[in-house]
Amino acid sequence: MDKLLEVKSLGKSFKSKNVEKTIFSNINFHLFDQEIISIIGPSGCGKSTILNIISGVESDFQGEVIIKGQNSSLKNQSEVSYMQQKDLLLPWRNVLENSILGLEINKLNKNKSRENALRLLPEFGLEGSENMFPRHLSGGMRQRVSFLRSILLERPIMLLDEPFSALDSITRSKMHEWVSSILMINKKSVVLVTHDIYEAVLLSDRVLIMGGSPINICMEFEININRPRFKSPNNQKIFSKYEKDISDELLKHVPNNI
Amino acid sequence: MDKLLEVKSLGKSFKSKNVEKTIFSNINFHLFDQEIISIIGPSGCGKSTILNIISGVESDFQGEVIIKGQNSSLKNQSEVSYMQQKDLLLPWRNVLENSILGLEINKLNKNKSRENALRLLPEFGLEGSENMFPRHLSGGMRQRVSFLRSILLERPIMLLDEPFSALDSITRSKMHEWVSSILMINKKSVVLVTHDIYEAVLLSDRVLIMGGSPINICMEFEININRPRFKSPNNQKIFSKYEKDISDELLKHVPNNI
Amino acid sequence: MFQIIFKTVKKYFEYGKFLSIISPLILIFLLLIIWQIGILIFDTPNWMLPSPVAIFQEIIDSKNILFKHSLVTLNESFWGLLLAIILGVIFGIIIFSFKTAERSVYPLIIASQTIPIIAIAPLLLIWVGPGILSKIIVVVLISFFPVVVNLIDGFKNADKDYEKMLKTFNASKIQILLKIHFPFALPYLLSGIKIASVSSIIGAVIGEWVGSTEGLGWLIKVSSPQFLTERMFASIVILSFMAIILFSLSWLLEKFLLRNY
Amino acid sequence: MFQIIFKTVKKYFEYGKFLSIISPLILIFLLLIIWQIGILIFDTPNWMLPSPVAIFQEIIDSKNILFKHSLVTLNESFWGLLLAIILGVIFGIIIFSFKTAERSVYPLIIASQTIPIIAIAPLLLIWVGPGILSKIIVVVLISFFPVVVNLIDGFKNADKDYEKMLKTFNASKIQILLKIHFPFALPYLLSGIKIASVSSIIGAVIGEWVGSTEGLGWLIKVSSPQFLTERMFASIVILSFMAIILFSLSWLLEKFLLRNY
Amino acid sequence: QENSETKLALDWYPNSNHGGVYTALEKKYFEDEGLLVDVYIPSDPSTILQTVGAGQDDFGISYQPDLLLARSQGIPVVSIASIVQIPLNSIMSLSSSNISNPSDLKGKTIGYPGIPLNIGILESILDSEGLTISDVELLDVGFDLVPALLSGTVDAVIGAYWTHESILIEMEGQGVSIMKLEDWGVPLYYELILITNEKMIEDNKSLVENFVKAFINGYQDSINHPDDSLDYLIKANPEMNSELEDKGLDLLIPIWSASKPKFGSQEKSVWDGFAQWMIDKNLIDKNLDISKAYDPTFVENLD
Ligand SMILES: Nc1ncnc2c1ncn2[C@@H]1O[C@H](COP(=O)(O)OP(=O)(O)OP(=O)(O)O)[C@@H](O)[C@H]1O
Ligand SMILES: Nc1ncnc2c1ncn2[C@@H]1O[C@H](COP(=O)(O)OP(=O)(O)OP(=O)(O)O)[C@@H](O)[C@H]1O
Ligand SMILES: [Mg+2]
Ligand SMILES: [Mg+2]
Repeated sequence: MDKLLEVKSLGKSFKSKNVEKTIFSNINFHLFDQEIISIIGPSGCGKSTILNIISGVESDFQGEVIIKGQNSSLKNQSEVSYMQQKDLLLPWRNVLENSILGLEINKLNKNKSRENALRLLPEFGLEGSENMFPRHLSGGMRQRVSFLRSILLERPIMLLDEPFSALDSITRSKMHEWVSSILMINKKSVVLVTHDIYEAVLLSDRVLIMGGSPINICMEFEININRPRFKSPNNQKIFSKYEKDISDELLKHVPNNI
Repeated sequence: MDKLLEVKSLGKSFKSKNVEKTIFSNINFHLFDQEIISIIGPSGCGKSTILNIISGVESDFQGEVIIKGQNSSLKNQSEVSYMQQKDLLLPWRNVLENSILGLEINKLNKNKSRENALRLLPEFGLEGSENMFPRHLSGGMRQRVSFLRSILLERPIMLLDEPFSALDSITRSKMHEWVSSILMINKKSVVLVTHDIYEAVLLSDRVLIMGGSPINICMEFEININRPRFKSPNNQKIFSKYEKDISDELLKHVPNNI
Repeated sequence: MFQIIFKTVKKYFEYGKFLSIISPLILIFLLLIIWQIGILIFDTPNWMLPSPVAIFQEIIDSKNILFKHSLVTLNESFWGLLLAIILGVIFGIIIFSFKTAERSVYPLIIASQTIPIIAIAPLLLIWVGPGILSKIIVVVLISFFPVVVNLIDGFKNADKDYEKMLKTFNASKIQILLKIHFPFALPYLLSGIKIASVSSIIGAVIGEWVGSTEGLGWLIKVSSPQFLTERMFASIVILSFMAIILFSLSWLLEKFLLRNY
Repeated sequence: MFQIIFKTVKKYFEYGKFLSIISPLILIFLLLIIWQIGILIFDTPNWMLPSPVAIFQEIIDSKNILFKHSLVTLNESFWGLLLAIILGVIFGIIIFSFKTAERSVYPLIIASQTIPIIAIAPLLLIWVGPGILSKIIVVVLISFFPVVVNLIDGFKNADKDYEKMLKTFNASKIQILLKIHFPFALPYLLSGIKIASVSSIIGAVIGEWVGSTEGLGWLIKVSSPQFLTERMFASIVILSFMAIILFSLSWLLEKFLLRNY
Repeated sequence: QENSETKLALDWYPNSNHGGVYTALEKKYFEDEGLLVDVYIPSDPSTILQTVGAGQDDFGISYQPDLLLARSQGIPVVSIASIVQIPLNSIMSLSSSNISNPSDLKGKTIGYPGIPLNIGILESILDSEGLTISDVELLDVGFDLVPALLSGTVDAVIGAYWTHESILIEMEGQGVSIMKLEDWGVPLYYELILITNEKMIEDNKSLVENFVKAFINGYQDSINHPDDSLDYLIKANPEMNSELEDKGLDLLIPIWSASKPKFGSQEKSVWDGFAQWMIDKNLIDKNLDISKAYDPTFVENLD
């Protein structure tokens, strides 16, 4: 399989008041074509920072990000769609206008974009909200609009930063189902940051554990469960096993101060 | 036991463009002294709206909110501390200044407030971040600062809107432990909105299920597990039972469109 | 769109706001009465400070003259203001987009604000002649500075996170400007426009000071050496009303453009 | 605090920004050369438009006179600006806090902006005399409007969610104003101050026009009928520098106050 | 001896017309009379009548026509001495335009400083050659008349002093042609006068007397020693162009010396004559009591 995305000895430090604080200095991982990987790690360890670097939001870093064999700093990146942790909805645009923002930027036909978005709204539980403004949405609704926006962009690599953290379990399950089916069909590759171990196991081909001190990717779990995956009495056991293993591993690598 | 807080036939509707959209029209529940209740319900059903009404953030509603036997619209409420779903950190204040904002407003001694806050920082995994500004914090860190801010306010009733949604499982467990111990000691009463059924079972005396159509509180679970509660092989079963019951109940009441 | 404007206006007037509208009128009325009484008590002569009644009388007596000249001034203010906004936006975008422009054009714009127009009025007259152009130039010179400064500060105030998000969408600089910077700067721009709308009036008056034969500025100028103080004040009252009207229009524009903010 | 100011200045100059600083200087220099050449080619007489060289020569020749009058004008501008900011903040707070004030005081403030100062000069002289007070009043009258408008708009721009949060903390109105509205309005206020800092200079010039025997405005006024056009332009150049300096100071203040935004 | 603060408002920037004022200041004539004089320049000349009328300024330098206008509006100002005894105002053009007679103005553009009085004067002048105001084009060019003339924006200007603007034009190397008002049907008037207000004369007669005494002494000195007078003017106002003022003074001295019976005198005929002209032009109220507009006694009573 092709390495669609490769991250090589990535390092990032922030300067504040002359003090240089290193977040991580040697992160390595890769993403194959049509693969879903999850990154799990303690809050504040640098997961969002990694996605920022891959997507180009953060441009000051050490190491290399290679997308389709090319160094991403060459700035011709139109491979990546990034759903950030903050929803970043534009307050003056309603749900529909917000969700097609990416398409608008890429100069797609506006009517077709709207149609596309409207078609997906029910799946996202946003039917009838298309004319609402962000400040009138609940937290979970905002998150879904933001998710919809990056889904609509239709790029081969998707970076998702805690896309379902504000959703209740039912809505979340629905999104899980929808996501796994849609990703299969559309042949997307995904880097998913999540705090929900079950979610990671359910959706990913591999789960990367981030942690330790200095922080790095300290463990990788390959999830060998047939797709489509559902938690059923049949695979209850294997699910639980993965969950427990990941949980234990995490516990090992949590730095003391967090 | 005293009914510390009572919500009677609460109704809320929003007007937008002449159309009146009713979110809920008859919500009733109460909170006893030193009790912890959780509200679980689908995204967008109105959980945050309920907390907004109780805290006084939203003042236009139907029905009654009675705090310590008094109608809360009398506006002498200094019983409630509210951690909102959005973190609402002031960008120009650093972590320490943000966390003591409530104390500052209540004109407490500034040095003592700082000391108090600094003492709690390690428990919140924020040690060494006291001088950082919100824009330099990770999503989970922001949430913890916001939580710290409402904890420091030391009011008898705490309203917590998804306080741990952005935290990884380990950090979350730590917060759970800390919260249950601290709430016990300080005799607080809590209304917790959460999407994490396990969290609800772990922390609450009662779990209220919100849902249905029209939306109301459609079920209440009393959680009879001795405190302090830990997930141990001993109570694994009873935990799972509650979790499953709640999950099933939720599934029943999810409105079709979400 | 007109419907929305209409609704904004309507909304503003309903909600039983009648009282809160007349209470300030009462206050202003009281001030006028105090002024009138003060003049009666101290027996202030007209040429020193005319009484409100005298000014009002003059407005009625000379309504034709005043009306004619008002139209001239309003016309100059309006076109000058429009041009000031357009130029302000253009310069704002240029200065914000190019570091070199910020360091070279911006100081020149600041410098342009210190030119005492009355002093260079004769030169202006020589350069562009006595037509409406010279007045519009003065209006622009005076009004466009607040637009530029506010717009640039508004641009700078835009949330970096949104800008970066648009970059991940492969947005061009112009797209980022249009979809992020501009909407973020809009409230600032509108404050600038409100300031400019008021200064456009005084700009027209100053423009009329030299090389003109009409407009309220000219009327004030010729009334002054004739000691027609009531007429001077009547003109100032009308100028004030014009400024309040232009300000209110800008305010309505603001309400309309920021309705979803 | 001074250390922080120093650092801001230092930061501005380091990062090898040398080139980006001199490139605009080169641009301005080029403009001056074009001007000079234009004057040589068209043989423009001095009284119409003096050449940059002649202006520069005049600055050197009359440096003592210019310096003396500059100090006077700078002094008036500075105190006027300070007062304008203080009054602007006070009025801004009053207008924002009381609906009635918004509907009564605000229109009066707008009206005050339309008074042609040159026209009411005699009244101003009658009321306060030709001392520094009359100049400061003119500076305040001209400079405080942008401060008021921007501050009020800044207040209104504050995020309602934060305001409501503070209410759950039982914050008083004043606390909400200080901890939420004011910080949110600060960027707006500082834009207003930047505009005011520039208009304070022209305010002082106009103030000197009204009645004075010193200051650059007076110098310009007396140079004009004597045909000392170079001196007039030399004064304008110095006024421009003063405006750029006051603007830069406001800008540094902005950088300092908004360092954590 | 305690000096009392006295304010004097100049009509224009300090120029040759004020030679006597600066001489009196330099030679401490005012202080000798127990006066501490504070000189300043207001925004425009018409201001002075109001500030002096209101008592804000004690004395001012103004113009006879303006004073009559002011009195017609009820401003209680009084002329107490003449400073320039004939009109300095004139119609001026470049000699290259060949305008030497009012009839040459037909169809030309005439610049004026926006003061309505100038239109009345122009009317009279045109009338002397059978023209009307509609035969010319008027343009308000503000007080800077010379640039408008030099640049060709206008063909002639009215409102220009033949002791000032003419010199400026000549200094620019251009020839100038002047039509003096009194030559073309405009009655004689005092271009510059010293004014105060009625209340001052009533309440502070001795102060006014002292002021006039020092003031006239200053001008007498100027007449006798023009060069010193120029030096004093420039010394007090280093911003001034001494070449320009020197030439201006040369033109003024003969006017001042010709003032009869002595410098500062005011004649009833001049006041009445010009007032009648203004009444005819509908500029002032026909019932105005001209005798109250001036008080020649202060100068007359000087020894
Ligand atoms: N601009 C900045 N300046 C200084 N430190 C920063 C900056 N941005 C991020 N950090 C620090 O980098 C670390 C990693 O942040 P990041 O947002 O990547 O964490 P995360 O793993 O996504 O956490 P979470 O799960 O809470 O979202 C944090 O400790 C944060 O304080
Ligand atoms: N100002 C408003 N105008 C119109 N509708 C609103 C407004 N505020 C909230 N709503 C609607 O009210 C409903 C309830 O919102 P609320 O934030 O209470 O949901 P929630 O239960 O907290 O959801 P979540 O779990 O996603 O946070 C949502 O459908 C939302 O769209
Ligand atoms: Mg993160
Ligand atoms: Mg919510």
